[in-house]
Formats: sequence, C-alpha cells, structure tokens
Amino acid sequence: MNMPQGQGNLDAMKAEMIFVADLFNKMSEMCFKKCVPRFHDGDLNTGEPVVCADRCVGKYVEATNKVGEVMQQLQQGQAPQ
Amino acid sequence: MNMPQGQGNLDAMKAEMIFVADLFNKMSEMCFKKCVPRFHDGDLNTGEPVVCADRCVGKYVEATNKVGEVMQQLQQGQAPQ
Amino acid sequence: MNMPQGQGNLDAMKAEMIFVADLFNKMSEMCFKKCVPRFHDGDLNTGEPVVCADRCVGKYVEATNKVGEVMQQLQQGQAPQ
Amino acid sequence: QAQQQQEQMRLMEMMQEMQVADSLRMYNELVQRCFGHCVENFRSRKLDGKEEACIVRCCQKFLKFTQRATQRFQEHQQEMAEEAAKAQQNK
Amino acid sequence: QAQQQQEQMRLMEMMQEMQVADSLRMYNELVQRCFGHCVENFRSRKLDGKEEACIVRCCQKFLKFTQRATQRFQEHQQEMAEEAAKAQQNK
Amino acid sequence: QAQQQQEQMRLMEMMQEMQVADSLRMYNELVQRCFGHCVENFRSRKLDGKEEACIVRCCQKFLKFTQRATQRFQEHQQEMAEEAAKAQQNK
Repeated sequence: MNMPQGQGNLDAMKAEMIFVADLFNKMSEMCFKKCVPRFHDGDLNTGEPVVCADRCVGKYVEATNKVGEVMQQLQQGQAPQ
Repeated sequence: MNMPQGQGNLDAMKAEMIFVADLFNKMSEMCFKKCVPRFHDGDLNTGEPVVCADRCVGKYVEATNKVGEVMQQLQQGQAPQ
Repeated sequence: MNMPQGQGNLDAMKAEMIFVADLFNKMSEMCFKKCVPRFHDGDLNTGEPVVCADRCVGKYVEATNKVGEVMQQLQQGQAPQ
Repeated sequence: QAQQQQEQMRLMEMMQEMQVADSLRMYNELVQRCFGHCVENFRSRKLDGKEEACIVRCCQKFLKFTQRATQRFQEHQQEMAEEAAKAQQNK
Repeated sequence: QAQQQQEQMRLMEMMQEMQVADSLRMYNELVQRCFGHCVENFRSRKLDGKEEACIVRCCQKFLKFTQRATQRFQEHQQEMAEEAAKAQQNK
Repeated sequence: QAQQQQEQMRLMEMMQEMQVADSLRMYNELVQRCFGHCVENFRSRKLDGKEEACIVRCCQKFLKFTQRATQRFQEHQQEMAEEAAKAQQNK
C-alpha cells in the first residue's frame, strides 16, 4: 500500500506485483477464517459471509496502511503516539 | 494433477515442477499432522503410521483431482452437482 | 548452518542467502510465539521477553545444527545413537 | 521507444507467469485446507462419499468467498489510485 | 537439435536448483516444527538433554514418514502417467 | 578480474532484491498476524479505536522483538564464522 509508484523500473514493478499478490492472498485466507468459521453449505450468495467479506476487506486494507505507518515511524526512530 | 503436458515449453515445465513440489510438500505436512499426532518414539517402521501414510497419500491425490474438477466447473460457470 | 562455504559460485551463494533468510524468518516467528504469548503493551525494552529472545535464538541455532546432524546421519544410512 | 515496447512485453510475460504460479499455489492451498477440514479417517485409501461431498462444498464456499473479496479489493485499489492521482494534480 | 539439447540442459539445471532450494526449505521447516514441539522453557540459552532427545526423535519420525510418503506419491504419479499414455493410444 | 568484479556486482544486486522482497513479505506477515490478533468484529468496514490501538501495539512489539533477535542472530553467525576460520587455520 505504501509502495513507490512504478517509474518504468521493471524490478520495482515486479516487487510491487508480488507484494500486492501476497497481500491479497494473506487477506483472503485471514478473512475466510474470520468470516466462515464453519463449512455448512456450499452457497455463499445469501446472508452473512458476503457482508462480512466486504467489511473484512475494508478493515484489512486499513490495517495494512496502519502497519505501514508504524513501520516508517519506527525506522525513523520516532516512537508513535 | 490437471496440468498441461509439457510440449518442449520450458516455462510450462518449470511451472509444473513447482506445482508438483508444492503439492508434495503440503501433502506430507498434512498427512504427518493427521497420522502422527504425537511424537513418542523415533521409529516408524512398525505399526499404524506407515499404513496411515499410504492411505493418506491415496486420499490426498484423489482430493487434489476432485478440487481440480470443482475449480474447472466453477470457471465454466456451471454449478457442480 | 551446515552449508558449503561460497567458492565464487554465485548460485550456491544465492541458495545460502535464501536459506539463512528463511531460517531467520522462521526463527523470529517461532520465538515471538514462544516468548510473547500475549500482546499487552507495546514496550519490550524492560523485562522478560528480551531475555527470552536471547535464549530462544541460542536454542534455535543449536536446534538447527542438531537437525542438520540427524539429517546427515539418516542420509548416510546410519541410525543415530 | 522500441526499448519501451520491449519492457512492456517483458512485464506482460512476467505478469502472466506470476498469475499461473499464483493460481497453482492457490489450487494447492485449497486442497490442503479442504482436506484438513474434511478428511479424518484413514481406514481406506479412497475418499468416502461424505468426505468427497464435504470437499466439494468446502471448495465452492472458498472460491465464492475469494471472488467476492477480489471484487472488493479491486475497488479499494481503484479508489486509492484515484486519490493518488488527485493528490498529484493538487500539487 | 542443438537447441533441444540446450533446453534439456537448462531444464536439468533448473531441476537441480529447485531440489537444492527445496531441501533447504524442508530443513528449515523441520527445525521449526521440532523446535515448536520440543522446546518450552527458556531458562537457559542451551538446549537441555530432554529437549535435544525430543528434537532427534521428532526429526527421525518426520524424515521416515516423508520417505514413505515419497514412495507412495511416486507410485501414484507413475500410475497416472501410464493411464494418460493409454488414453493417448486409444484415441 | 573484470569477471570477478561483475560477479560481485550481480551478487550485490541479488542481495538488494532479496532484501526488498523480504521486507515486503515481512510487512504482509505482520499485517496478517496483528489483524488476526486484534480484529474480531465485522459490524463496520472501518477499524474502531480499540482495534487500531491493538494493531499499533502489536506491530511495535513484534518489530522490537525482531530487532533484538536480529542482533543476537548476527552475533551467533559471527561466532560460527570465526570458529570456522580458526578450524581452517589449524589444519
């Protein structure tokens, strides 16, 4: 999320693509665990898990940004808060 | 398991090799968990876990094929069953 | 830990770097789990977890060497002990 | 300009390779997850009917969930790209 | 034909590299698994005798299990290759 | 000698690439770990204050722990390199 914008630099773009793919995979694994704790029937179209999926993605993206901020602050030697 | 056959295409062969290695690693991790829940003594040669290993590998390979089928059906927009 | 020394061979050095990075990552994940079972406050500087970190790293490095020995013995067809 | 086109090509190839690798890895993860959830007895080396049905349901559930999450995630990425573009303009 | 030989060579190299990477990754996973299972106290920075013995047993157990699973897995792959070849012939 | 320099360069590039990839992977793992620990309710699509504070604490804790572990690990590696060098000399 706090990635440098690609400037024609192929290596940086590759690193960004790998990062986003990794983020998405970890997110969907985590949100599945949180939103579908049991596997009862095969149909997700109606009911809770879809709503939960939407909210979980929103919160996960926000958490990713938050963690990025904390990492930057610690690297700059500033204690957050 | 539902991989295209290599036709001299190096990239496809590499992808297949990585896939099979990943499948094997996940399978042996999972079957170890299922078949050897506790580590009491170091010798596997006699008794249950060997039999369980054989069966677990068989079931895992079958499950891999089954999941491949379901993925294909969903990609083709057909609801399975 | 039981890696061949680099002799100008780039591939071997790359493999070694990946190995050491993977070892470090697995070690810090494991030691964090063992030493910080709950996240109460953000400050690690005082108290137990730092001491635990030091000891956990020591034990993990030793365990890595031990596992390497056992693997070599099994490959050479010798039963350890 | 020829160089730029070549870079473009290499990027496309790279993306395609990554997508293949990614979907195969996801396939393996799905098998591991659903096997872990559905298979508990090892009295035979064939899946029984109950296990097979459980695996099918587990797959469908995860794949539908992932589809939904993909949609939402792409929307969020779109939004962020737009905000970044706006911030660029306001400079 | 020279090109085919070269491809063959590159494939062999790639397989070897992958096998090295794979066995090192497995080494690290084995350490993590057995450490997680066997080490619980951090009163010293050296493994005690009980922990060391537990790690040795854990390794042996996992490595023997993996050997067995490898054999079975290769047999299954062989079977599937044969079936695929037969299906090819019957076309 | 020119070849040796070139190898050196490639090694440096490789190390840098690996470090970037590694730190991004660590970033993702940290998010996953702290999200898993801190977020339990899905009544909204925004983090609440308690969840956010928990994520900040979780990050700080893990990063400081990792710093400490890195120091210790480097000391151990140093020691082992020195022992290896000594063993070499005594041959």
